[in-house]
Amino acid sequence: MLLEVKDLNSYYGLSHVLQGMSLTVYSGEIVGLLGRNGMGKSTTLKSIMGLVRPKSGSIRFQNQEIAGHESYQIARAGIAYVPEERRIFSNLTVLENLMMGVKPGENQYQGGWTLAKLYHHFPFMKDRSAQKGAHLSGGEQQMLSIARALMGNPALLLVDEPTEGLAPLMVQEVRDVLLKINKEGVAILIVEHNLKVALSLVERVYLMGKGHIGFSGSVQELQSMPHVQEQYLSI
Amino acid sequence: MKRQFGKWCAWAMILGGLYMAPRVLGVFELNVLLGTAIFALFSLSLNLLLSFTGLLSFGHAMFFAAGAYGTVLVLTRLSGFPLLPLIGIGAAAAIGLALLLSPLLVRVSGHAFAMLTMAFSQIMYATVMKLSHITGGNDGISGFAIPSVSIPVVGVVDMALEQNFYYFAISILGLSAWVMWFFTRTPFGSIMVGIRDNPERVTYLGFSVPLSKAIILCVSAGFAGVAGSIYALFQNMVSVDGVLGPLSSFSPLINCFIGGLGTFIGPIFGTGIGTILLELMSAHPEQAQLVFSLVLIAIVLFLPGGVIMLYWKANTRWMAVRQNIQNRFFKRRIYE
Amino acid sequence: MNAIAVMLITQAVHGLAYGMLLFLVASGFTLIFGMMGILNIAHASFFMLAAYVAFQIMAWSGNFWLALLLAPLAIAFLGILMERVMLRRIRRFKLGKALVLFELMLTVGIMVCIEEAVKNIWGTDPQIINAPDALRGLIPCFGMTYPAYRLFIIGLACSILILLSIVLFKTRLGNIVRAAVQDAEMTVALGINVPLVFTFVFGLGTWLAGVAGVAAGPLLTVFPGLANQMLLDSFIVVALGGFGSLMGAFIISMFLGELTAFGVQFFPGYSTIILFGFMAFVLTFRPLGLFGERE
Amino acid sequence: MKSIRAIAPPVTCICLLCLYIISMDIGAARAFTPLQADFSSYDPEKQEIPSGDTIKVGLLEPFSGQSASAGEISNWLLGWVVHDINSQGGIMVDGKMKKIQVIKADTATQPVVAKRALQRLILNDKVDFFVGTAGSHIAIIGNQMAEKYQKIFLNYSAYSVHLMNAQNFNRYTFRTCSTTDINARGLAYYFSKTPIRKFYILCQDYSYGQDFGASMKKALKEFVPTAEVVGEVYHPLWLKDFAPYLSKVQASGAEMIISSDWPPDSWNLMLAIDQMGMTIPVAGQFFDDPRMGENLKNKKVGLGNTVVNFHLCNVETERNSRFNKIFHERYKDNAKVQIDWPTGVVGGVIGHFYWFFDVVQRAGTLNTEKIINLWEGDTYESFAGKLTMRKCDHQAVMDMFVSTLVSPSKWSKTGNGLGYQEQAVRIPADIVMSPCPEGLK
Repeated sequence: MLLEVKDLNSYYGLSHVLQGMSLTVYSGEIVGLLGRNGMGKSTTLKSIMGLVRPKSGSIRFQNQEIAGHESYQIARAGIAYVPEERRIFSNLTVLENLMMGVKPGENQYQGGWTLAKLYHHFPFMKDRSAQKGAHLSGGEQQMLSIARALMGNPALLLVDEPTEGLAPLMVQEVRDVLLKINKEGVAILIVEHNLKVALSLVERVYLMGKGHIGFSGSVQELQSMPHVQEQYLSI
Repeated sequence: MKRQFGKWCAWAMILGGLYMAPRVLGVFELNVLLGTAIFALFSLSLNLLLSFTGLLSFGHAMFFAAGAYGTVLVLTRLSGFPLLPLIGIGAAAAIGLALLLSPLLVRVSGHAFAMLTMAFSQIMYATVMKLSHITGGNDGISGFAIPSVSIPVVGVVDMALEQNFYYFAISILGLSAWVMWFFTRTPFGSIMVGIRDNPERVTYLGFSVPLSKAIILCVSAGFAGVAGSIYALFQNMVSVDGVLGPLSSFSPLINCFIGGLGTFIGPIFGTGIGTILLELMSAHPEQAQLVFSLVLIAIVLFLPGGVIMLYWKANTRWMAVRQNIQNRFFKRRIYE
Repeated sequence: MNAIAVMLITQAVHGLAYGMLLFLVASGFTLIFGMMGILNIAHASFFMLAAYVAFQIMAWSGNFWLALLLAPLAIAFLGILMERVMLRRIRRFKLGKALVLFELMLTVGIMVCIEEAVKNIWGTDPQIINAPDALRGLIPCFGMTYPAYRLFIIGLACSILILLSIVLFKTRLGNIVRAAVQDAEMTVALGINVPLVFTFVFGLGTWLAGVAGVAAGPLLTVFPGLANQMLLDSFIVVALGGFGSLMGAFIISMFLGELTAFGVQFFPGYSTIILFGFMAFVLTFRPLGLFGERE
Repeated sequence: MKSIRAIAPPVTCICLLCLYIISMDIGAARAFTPLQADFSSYDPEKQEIPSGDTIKVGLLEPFSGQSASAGEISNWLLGWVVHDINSQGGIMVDGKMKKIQVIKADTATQPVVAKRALQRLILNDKVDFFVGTAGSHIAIIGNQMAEKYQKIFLNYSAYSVHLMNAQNFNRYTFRTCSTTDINARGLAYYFSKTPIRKFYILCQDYSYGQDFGASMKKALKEFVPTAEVVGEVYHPLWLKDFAPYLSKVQASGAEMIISSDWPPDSWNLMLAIDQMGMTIPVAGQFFDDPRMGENLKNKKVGLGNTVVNFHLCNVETERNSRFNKIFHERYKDNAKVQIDWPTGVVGGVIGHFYWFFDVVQRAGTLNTEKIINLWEGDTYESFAGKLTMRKCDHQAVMDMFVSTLVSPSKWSKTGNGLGYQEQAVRIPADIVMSPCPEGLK
């Protein structure tokens, strides 16, 4: 078991966003977290990352309790975060953006994900390494965001809405990249709005109701239960 | 029912106290009280921007000054001008200034709003200094006579007398404060909070955010103008440092803060506490500022909800209080 | 060279010297604001305090260079202390966007506190710091002679600007700082101890104010009102230059210095109105400042 | 027994005589002699404040804000006089010896704060008189409040000439210091005897500075018709950087800068002149501060600075020598108060305080009207010369003194540094005083 979230409660100001959230991610798998807007999907990722401090509950990562730790400690433990809207450092160059992902005290050639390997996966970055992050297109920024996260050699990648606002061709590309990364042994927990993309990507899904998991199962199970889809996904 | 009764009792006591003040207090204490009341109104008008609309202003003093200068210039130039319209002129001058600046001010928010208001008040400061043949520059204008008021039944009331002026001023101040409070309770009050919390939503609901901001700015400026106008009459002078100096814009901010952000009544407490501190330190003027700053730092660090929180704190636990404040004010953001 | 040209050049260099001094103060101000969102009103007070500490070190040792080395370090230490003890405490209250106002009030309190403490320790009389003998007198340049100390200030500020640019734009530390200026949350999610970086930046910012304070000592007399003068100017620089923009701070500092110098020459008494008019104009149409990138 | 009886009558006589003399001395309204106390124990930092039935004097000065040092200095000057009088037992008023109690009120150099402070002084602390103040815009508040509450206001440090014109005059305010007009006339008269003809006026941009500039131009026209004002510029208060102004001065070819600046501006100005490598001297009231001289490294800077004042330590009178000696003994080694010889303002204002308390002593009462009646037209021998209170506008009539800074000077700290010339030039009152303002008699 790579990540185990149990009975997580998180607040945004006063609103009780996560109400007893539980989920599990095993090594090397891709798990989807789906649900309607405002159910707390992004908050779940942020809570795991420590960006939203959970009020109660436990988060165990590689058999270590990480709930309540500082975000940077969680990141150093081996979880990487690809946020909504990419959040590229727009005034840093592509190369500098990538180097930001290298964890302090580590050499970039230490782990599996080296610069050369990333350039291999994302060839456009090599040519544009000296350009400012702001000058990239949306899809390229998404790639950079993922690549940046990989520079830290994570065991688990949290990906939030990677295809939002991208052209269909680009969506396809992002999907392929995520699959390739997964093949390299990185587990992925993905929040995805586009059901078609999500189902073509993941092995297991969690559907979120208001602040908690409403359904969990494999993609096949979900596809065989239209009423569950109706209940948790349709708008 | 019981709550209501207590509330009415409190009101009666406040009104009775204000009415009795001149009979109990000496002239000096009365002046201190009235001065505090004026600054409380000024702080309340700033609070309308700060706590309700979420606009941080570093130059609110310019409206105060517009009110003061408007009143005094008319009073000294047009002899025989009656008293009540004079205060109207003060308010009108401030609203005029707000109208003039609003096309620029409503475009921005956050730090830019703060900086822009600061820039305008500095421009006003420099202009007032430059036009010293009209405004008296650094010396200011002082020593003018306050016109008497003739009330049909009572007869002519001499406003040069401290007690009479006190009653006149305190009723206008109280009325203004009440109107302001009422304003926050109208549907427009919710628009203000909406602008603070979620301007997109306000637009979505079909209200124009810039227009609403302009209206709020004018209302706030108008009351600041009333405060400034009464202040000039009360002090019997207006001077550029007194109404436009660097402290004039910051002290109401501090008052709002000390009293308790996010509440309507907070600034009144804040102003009161500032006055009490100053009075306590009057024997050691050199150290007054030091003590005041230490109190401010202590409040920031240990009483972040302001003095008004002391009242809440007696009732609820700290966590609950913090959530209460967050609920009331910090729900999402103080200003956009 | 004719007299008018000499005049113009002299005023230009005067403006440059003051602008450079202002840049030293404002760069720290804008770094702290840009990165941590703290409008540190006490920044100019650190500037003044540095001048006083330098005065005290001079009184003990008589060595200006020692003062230039030690006083900024002492100030940076104080700044770090303030950040860790006070600012971090109110961050823990989780006040959302209202935090800005709390920080504002806290720093206002600290500003007044420093000013009063200075008055209690050193009195209200102006104090004089003497420039070292090597920097006294005039140096020939641009076909005229110019005070050596003012040239020293220009040189000092230039070297600090270059040093700062190298640190910020060429090192990993600089990248981290710039990244955190733009998006602290994302940076911390990449495994970087941003609170530590915050402390570093706060220390760096106050150190810059300290350097400026010591450098300003011999140029201006040291008195308790020194901070107020600098505060307003650095406010303008940061607001116009864009919050967190070092380049903006540099350009606006130069502009302000030159405006003051040429204002004295050509339109004495009106440069304030022109300056604030310009500020109002810029902020209306570019609320983030001329070089600002981020809200 | 016998012997006792023999000496009893003369002893009794002597005792009675002594008693008579003592009682006469106490009972008579006498002028006290200044500088009687032992000043070696006087510490400006720790002043004893008497309480109980005292004469309450309000001291209206800035104790916070940018000009706080002005308030500090005034406080220890007044403290000096009060120390002297209190250690002699106080002042006899209304048949009772009363000590003087000073109550400070902070103006922060802001009219509004000053007004509030004054209200507190008068209504709350119930002072008998108040004295002050730095800043003409503050003094005008003092004028108004003095008139409103009928309290005597001694103005010893607001110089703007318009403070006591027909519009602003009131019978409760007395001004013992000079005015911008008097200063300007003194300077101009002095320059008429020197070859200096090109002047540059560099003053602070507020009423006092502007008044001084205007007075100076008028006085130069009157006394030095050949003089040329080559430039005139008004700089903001508490200016940071004088260099651009000085470059302008340098280009104008001026021989003398005329400036009304007071600290810290006056210090900054001298420092900037030093840094710019200029040697143009400055004329004004506050360019004689010894602390400034000690710190100017270029020994040519400050030479020829011309000071005009209503008192200078190099005025040779018996009283002044005595005062200088006591002052020097007390302060030559004081690190905090670095003034080793009394500057013009310091000596002058101490003299004014003595005058004021002397008037109160002679009036023998705290009754405002009686003091006003006595003071109008009163003459007092101060340290440097005679002071007369002109009845028409309550302006003290005084000789002015002008001195140029030279080096070496016996009035410098070390004895061979920068300081006043050997003796000040005395310019008699009938030259420097302008007539009573129009509309006042």
